Amino acid sequence: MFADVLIILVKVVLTLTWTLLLALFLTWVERKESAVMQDRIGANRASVFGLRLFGLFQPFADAIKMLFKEDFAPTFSQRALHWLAPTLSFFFVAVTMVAVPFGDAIHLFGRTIPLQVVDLNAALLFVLAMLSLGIYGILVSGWASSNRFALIGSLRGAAQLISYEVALGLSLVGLIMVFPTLRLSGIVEFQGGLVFGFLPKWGVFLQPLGFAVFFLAGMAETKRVPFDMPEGESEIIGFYTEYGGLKFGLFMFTDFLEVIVLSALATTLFFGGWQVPWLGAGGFVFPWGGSLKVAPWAVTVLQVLAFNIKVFFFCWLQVLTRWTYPRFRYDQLMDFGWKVLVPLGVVNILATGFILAAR
Amino acid sequence: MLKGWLVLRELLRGAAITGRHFFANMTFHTLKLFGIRAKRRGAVTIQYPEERKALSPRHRSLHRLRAREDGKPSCVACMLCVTVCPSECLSVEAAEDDDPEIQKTPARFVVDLNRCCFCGFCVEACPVDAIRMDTGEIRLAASTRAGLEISLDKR
Amino acid sequence: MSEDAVRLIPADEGSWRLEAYLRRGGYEAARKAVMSMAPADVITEVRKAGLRGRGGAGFPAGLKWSFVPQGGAGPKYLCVNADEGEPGTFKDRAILVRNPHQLIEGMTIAAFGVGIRKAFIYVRGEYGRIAGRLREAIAEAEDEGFLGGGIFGSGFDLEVIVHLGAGAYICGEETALLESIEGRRGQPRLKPPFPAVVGLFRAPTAINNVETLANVPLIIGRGADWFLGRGLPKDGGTRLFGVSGAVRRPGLYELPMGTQLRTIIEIHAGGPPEGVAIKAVIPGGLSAPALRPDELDVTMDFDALARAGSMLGSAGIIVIGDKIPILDVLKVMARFYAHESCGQCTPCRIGTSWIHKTVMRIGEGQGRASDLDHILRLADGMKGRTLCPMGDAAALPVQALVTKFRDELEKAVAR
Amino acid sequence: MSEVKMVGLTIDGRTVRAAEGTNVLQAAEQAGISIPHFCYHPAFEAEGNCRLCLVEIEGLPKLDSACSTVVREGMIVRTSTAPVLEARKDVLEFLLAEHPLDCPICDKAGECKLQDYYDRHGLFPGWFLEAKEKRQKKISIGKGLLLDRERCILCTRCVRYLRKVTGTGELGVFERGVRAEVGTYDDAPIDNNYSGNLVDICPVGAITDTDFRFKTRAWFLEKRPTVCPRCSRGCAVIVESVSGYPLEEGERRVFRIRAGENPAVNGYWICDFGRAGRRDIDEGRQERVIKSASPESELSWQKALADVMARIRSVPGPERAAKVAVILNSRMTREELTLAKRLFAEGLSLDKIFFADPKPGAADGFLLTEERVPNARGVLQAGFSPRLPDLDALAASVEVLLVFGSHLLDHFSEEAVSRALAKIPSKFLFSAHTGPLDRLAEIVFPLAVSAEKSGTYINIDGLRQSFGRAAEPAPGVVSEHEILGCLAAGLGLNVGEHDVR
Repeated sequence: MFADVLIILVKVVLTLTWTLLLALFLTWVERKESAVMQDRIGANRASVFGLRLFGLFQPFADAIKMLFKEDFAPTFSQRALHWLAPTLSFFFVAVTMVAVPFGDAIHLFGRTIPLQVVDLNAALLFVLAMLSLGIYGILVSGWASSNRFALIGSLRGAAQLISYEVALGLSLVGLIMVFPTLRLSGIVEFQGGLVFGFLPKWGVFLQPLGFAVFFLAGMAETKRVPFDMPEGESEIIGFYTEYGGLKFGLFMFTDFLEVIVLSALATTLFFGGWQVPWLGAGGFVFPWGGSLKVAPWAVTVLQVLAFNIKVFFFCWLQVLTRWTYPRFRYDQLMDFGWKVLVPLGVVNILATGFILAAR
Repeated sequence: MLKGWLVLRELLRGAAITGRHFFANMTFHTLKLFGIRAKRRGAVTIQYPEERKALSPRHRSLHRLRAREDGKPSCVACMLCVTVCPSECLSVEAAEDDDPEIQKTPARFVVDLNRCCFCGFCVEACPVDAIRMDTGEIRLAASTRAGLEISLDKR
Repeated sequence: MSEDAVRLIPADEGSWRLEAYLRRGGYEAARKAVMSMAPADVITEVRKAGLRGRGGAGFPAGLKWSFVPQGGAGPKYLCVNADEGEPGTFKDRAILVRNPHQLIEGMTIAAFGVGIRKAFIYVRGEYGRIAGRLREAIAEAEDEGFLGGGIFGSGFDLEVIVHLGAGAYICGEETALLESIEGRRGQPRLKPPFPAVVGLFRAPTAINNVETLANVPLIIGRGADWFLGRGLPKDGGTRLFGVSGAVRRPGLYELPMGTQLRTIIEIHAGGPPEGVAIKAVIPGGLSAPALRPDELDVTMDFDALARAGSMLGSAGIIVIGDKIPILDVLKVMARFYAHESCGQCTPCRIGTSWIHKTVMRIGEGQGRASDLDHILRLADGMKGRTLCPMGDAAALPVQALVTKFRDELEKAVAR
Repeated sequence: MSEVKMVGLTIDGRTVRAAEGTNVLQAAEQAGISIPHFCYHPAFEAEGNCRLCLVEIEGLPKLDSACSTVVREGMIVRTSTAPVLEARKDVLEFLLAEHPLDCPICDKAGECKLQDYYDRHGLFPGWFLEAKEKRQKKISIGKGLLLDRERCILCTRCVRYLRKVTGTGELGVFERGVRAEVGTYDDAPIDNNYSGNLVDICPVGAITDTDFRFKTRAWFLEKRPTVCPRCSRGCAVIVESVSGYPLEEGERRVFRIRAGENPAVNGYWICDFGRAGRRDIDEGRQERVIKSASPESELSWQKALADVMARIRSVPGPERAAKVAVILNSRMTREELTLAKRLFAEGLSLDKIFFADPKPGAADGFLLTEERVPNARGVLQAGFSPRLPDLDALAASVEVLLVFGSHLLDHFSEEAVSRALAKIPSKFLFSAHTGPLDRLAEIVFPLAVSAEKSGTYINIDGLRQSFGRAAEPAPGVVSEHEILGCLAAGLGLNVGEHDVR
C-alpha cells in the first residue's frame, strides 16, 4: 500500500517536473524558434558564471524575475478571486497531464507500473472536462480585475473556448467510435497495431479529418496567436491586464502548459502516444519482413523517447504556427469555429459511422 | 469553398516560408556551432553594445556646430534654425564678435534634446552650414532633463 | 581777316584780346541786339537760324530760351556750360582760349533776349588757366562797358561770374552743373521740372554750351538766313569737329554742318597714317556709339547720325586704328564711366562699375563665355533707366562696341 | 478749408482719383497697387535715385519713376508690364550686386525691403560674378547708431531726413560712383533727439541700433500699436515684443519701440526719449507683491488688497475724509482716473487727493513736450485739480495713505518722505517700478505700465487717443483699473465700472 502511494507520488513529481521543465524550456524554444524563423538570434544573454548556453538560462532568469516582482492587485479588484484565477487556470491544465501515458507499463521489482500517473478508465472525458474548466480561470481573472479590458478579454476567451470546445468534442467522437476504449493507455496500446499490414494504426491514419479538427480546435483552446482573442495584446491586452509578477507568470506558464498538454494529447490520441512504429515488446517487426531484437529496457527508453519526440514536434509546430500567422478577426474566429470546424467534426462522425457500418 | 482552399493554400505557403527560414537558419547555426561555414550569418541581429551598425552618412545624430579656423563656432546666430525648428528645442542668443567681418556669434547655443525630434530642418535652414547632425552620436541619455540640454557652442 | 570774323576759332595774332576781337567786328551784334532789337526778336532770330545746342543733345537753343518765363520779378540766370569733360572733345577749350569775347558777346545777346541779369560760366576744373584768360576777357569787356552795368549805355545789366568746377564729368550734365554752382555735390536733379523753369537757386535758368553761345553773335550780326546757309536747312551753322586718334593731322576743324564723316577724316585730317587702317570711328565724343569703317559715309549732323545709330554729341571724332585692340578701347571706356558716375542712382552707379569689373577681368584673361552677353544685358539695364542721360551715355557706346566688334572681343574672352 | 482738387487717372486699368500734386506712387498706393521703392519716403520730396519705382506712363518714350511723376488728368500708368518688371529685376540685381549677403547677421532681415523685393521681383539666379566692393562695416555714427556701408544702397533717406526733418544735416554722401558712401562730416557724431528714426527709415540694414542689435530677429516680433506715455504729445508708437518661443517660458521682452504713423500728432517720427521707453516696460519692474511684514512669502494682490480694504474700513466713515489720503499720478488712463474720482472723491468722500508726477523736462521744439506724463489733460477732464501733497500736513493727520506711482521723490527728498511716512500708520504703494519708496511702504503692489494695458490718454492738444494692450503684461502685475475696481467692490461702493469713459 505504502509502496503504491510512493509510486504514485514519485510519478506525480516526475510528471509535474517534466511538464514544468518542458514548459520552461518551451519559453526558451518559443523565443529561439521565433528568432531563428525571423533571421534573428533571440535571447542569448542570460548567463551563469559567463556560461550562456544559447540563452538557456533565460527562462530561469524570467522565473526569478517574476517571483521577485511586486505582487500587485488593483484597488477595486476582488483580492481573493484575483489570486484564485491564475491558480485555477494553472491547476486545471496541469492536472490534465495525470491521465497521459508516457510509455508502456514497466515491470519493476515485480510490480507492473504504468508510466502514467493514473490510468483513468474515462480519461478522455476527464481530459475534456479539465480543459473546459480552465475557462473559469480566465473568466474569474477578467471579473476580479475590475477592469473593462480584462473583462472584455475574459468574455472573449469564454466565448472562444466554449465555441471551440464543441469542435474539440466532436473531433474526438469519431475517435471514440474507432477506438474500443476511453482509457488513454488503452488508446495508445490499440494504436500499436497495423492497418493494411504496414501502417501503424495511429489515430491520425484512422481519423485524419478528426485530427485536423482536433488540432485546430486545440490550438484555439490554447488561446495563442492566431487565436489570441482573449489576450489581443495589440488591442485590449486581455484578461490579464491587471496581472503582474508571479500571477502573470502563472498565466503565461499556463499558456505554455496548454501547448504541452495539447501536444501530449495529440500524440496520445492520434500519433500513437509512446508507440514506436513496428516496435513491439520484443523488438522491431518490420512490415517488409525481418525483425530487430531490442532489450526490454531499451524498448521502454525508446517508447518514452518516442513520446517526447512527438510531443516536441507538436510543440514546435505550434510555435511555428504562432509565429507564422496573424491574428484572426473575431468574426473570422467564430466563423472558423462554428462554420468550419463544427461541420467538419460532424462530417467526420458521419463518415466514420458510414465506414464502420459498411465494414 | 474555393476561397477556403485558397486560404488553406496561402496558410500552407506561409508556414512553408517560416519553416524554410527556420530550417535554413537552424542548419547554419548548427554548422556554425561546429565551426563549419562560420562566416555565414544566420541572423541579422546586431549584438548592440559590442557590435555597432555603421551609420549612413545621411543619418541624423547629435548636432554639432562647425568651427571656424580659429576654433570659434562658424554659427552667426541668425536664428533661422530657431525659426524653422518645429519642436521649439533650439535656444540661441547672439553676441558681438570683435571681428567686423563676423560681427555676430552665438553667446549661447543650446539644443534641448528632450524636445528635439531630429528632423534636421535646422541643418537645412542654416545659411552658413554651421549646424550639422553628423556627429554619429546616437547614444543620448541623461539622468536629468537638464542633462539633455546641450550647449553646442561650448563643446 | 574777313574770314576770321566768321570763324569761331580765329587765326589772327592775339585773337583773344579785345582789340583783336573788335578788329574782327566784335560786339557789333551785341550792340545791335541791345540797342535796336526787342528781346523777343532776338529769340525769334535765333530760332529761325536753327541753332542746335552744341553740347551734345542738339536741342534748339532758341526754343530752350523760349521756355524760360518772360518777365517776372524773380531773378533768372544764364549758365554757360564750359565743363567740357567728354573724352575726345576739345572744341570749347579752343573757343575759350582763342575767342573768349565771342562767347561773352553771345552771352550778352542771350541774356538780353531772355531777360537775365546774371550769368555763370561753369568751367571744368582742369581748365584753371583758361578760366584766368576768361576772367581777363570779362574784365576787358567790363572796362569797355560791354558787360556789367548799363551795357552800351542802355539800361541792360549783365554780371558774369566764372565758376571753376572740381573736375567731375557729371557736372557737364546741366542739372548737376547747377547743383555744383549752388555749392552742393554735383549730382543731377530730377527732371521735370526743367532748369528753364526751376533751375539755379530755384530760379528759371538758361543753360547753353560755349560753342552754342559763340555762334549767337554770328546769327544776330549777319542774320539767320546767312547762318542757315552755312549749314543745313534745319541745322544751321558750322561745327567744330575735333579729330583725334589714328589720323595724320589731328586737330580741330570748323566745317559746315552735314560734312561727310569720311571727308573729315580722309581729306581734312589726312586719313590714317601709313600702314594703319581704320577699325572704328567714334563720331561724337566717347559717349557716341562707334561706327565701323563701312559706316563712315554719313553726314555729320544730328539727324543723320541718329539715323546711323550713333550721335553727333560734342563732335569729337575719335579714329581708332587697327593696331588698337577693341578690348583696350572698351577698358578705357568702362574705366572712364565707372570713375565718373556720380553714384546717385542705382543703375549707373553699379552698372558702370560692374561693366568695368567685367571688362577688366576679361583683360586679365579671366573671361567667361557669358561675359559679353552680360555686358550687353547690363547696358540694357542701365539704358533709359537712369536719372540723367549719363546712363545712356555709358551704356550705348559699350553696347555698340560689343555688338559691332563681337568677334574680336570673343577672341579676347576666350584667350 | 480749401477744396482739394482731385485728378482722375488710370493705373493698371483701374480708375484712380488722387489729390492734385500727389505723385503716381502715392496714387497707386491709395488704389491698393504697391509699387516697390527704396528712396521715396512720403515725408520728403522724391529724389528718384533708386530707380526701382519705374513705371510705364503712356505717351512717354521711357519708363519713368513713379515717385517723381506728379499725377495728371487722364494719365495712363502701367505698373506691371513686362518692361517694368524687367526694369525692376535689373535694378534689384544692380542693388544686390554690391550688397553683402549679410542677411543672417543683419538685424533688418525679415523686414528688409531689399529682401522682400528681391524675393518677389528678383532675378533668379543672379549673374554678378565680380568681387564686391569692400567697405567699412560697423561704423559708429553716434547715439548708438551703427552704419554698415556695404549694406547701404544709397537711397539717401537718412541724409534727407536729417536735412529736411531735423534740420541738423549730420549725414552726407561722400565720394562718387560705386565708391559713394554715406558718412558724417569730419566724423562728427549724429546728435539729435530724433536719430532713432534713421533706423526706421533705412530700407535695408545699413543703419542699425545698438539697443536692438542681435537681440532677436525681426520675424519673432509681435508688433502692436499704442500711445507713447513719456510726454504729453501722445505720439503713436509700435511696441515690438516677443512673448513665446524662442524666449524662455514665462518671459516677455519688449525689444524695441518704433514710430507709429499718426499724421495728426507725430507724422512718421518719434523722439529718442520716447523710443527709450522700452526700458520702462522691461527694466526695473516691480515683479510681485511685497509685504514688509513677511517679505519672502508669495502673496496674491487680491489677498494683499484685502489688507488695504481692512485698513480703510477700520477708519470710521466720517473720519475718512481727513484720515485717508491718496496720491495719484497723470500716467493713469482717463478710465482709471474716472474710477479713482468715483471711488475716492465721491464714494469715500476723501479730501486729500493729491498728484505726484515726474518732474517736467525741457521741450525740444518738435515733438517732445515739457510735461513728462501722457495724461495731464485727462486728469483735469476727470474733475481733479492736481496738487502736490504737503508732507508735514499729511504726516500729521493721515492714518491710511495710498500712493500710486513712485514720483514723490521727484519733488521731495528721500529723507523728507521717509520722515513723513514714518508717522503714517498704514501706507500702501502701487508702483510699476522698484524704487526707494518700496521699503517705506507696508505693501507694494506691482502695477502694469501703459503698454500693458488699454485705455485713453488726452494729449497736450486735447486729442483723445484710445489704445489697446501693446505687450503681454509681465507675470504678476495688475492694472490700476483692476485695483480700483476691486477696492470699490470690496468697500461696497457702486462706481459704475461700465461707463467710466
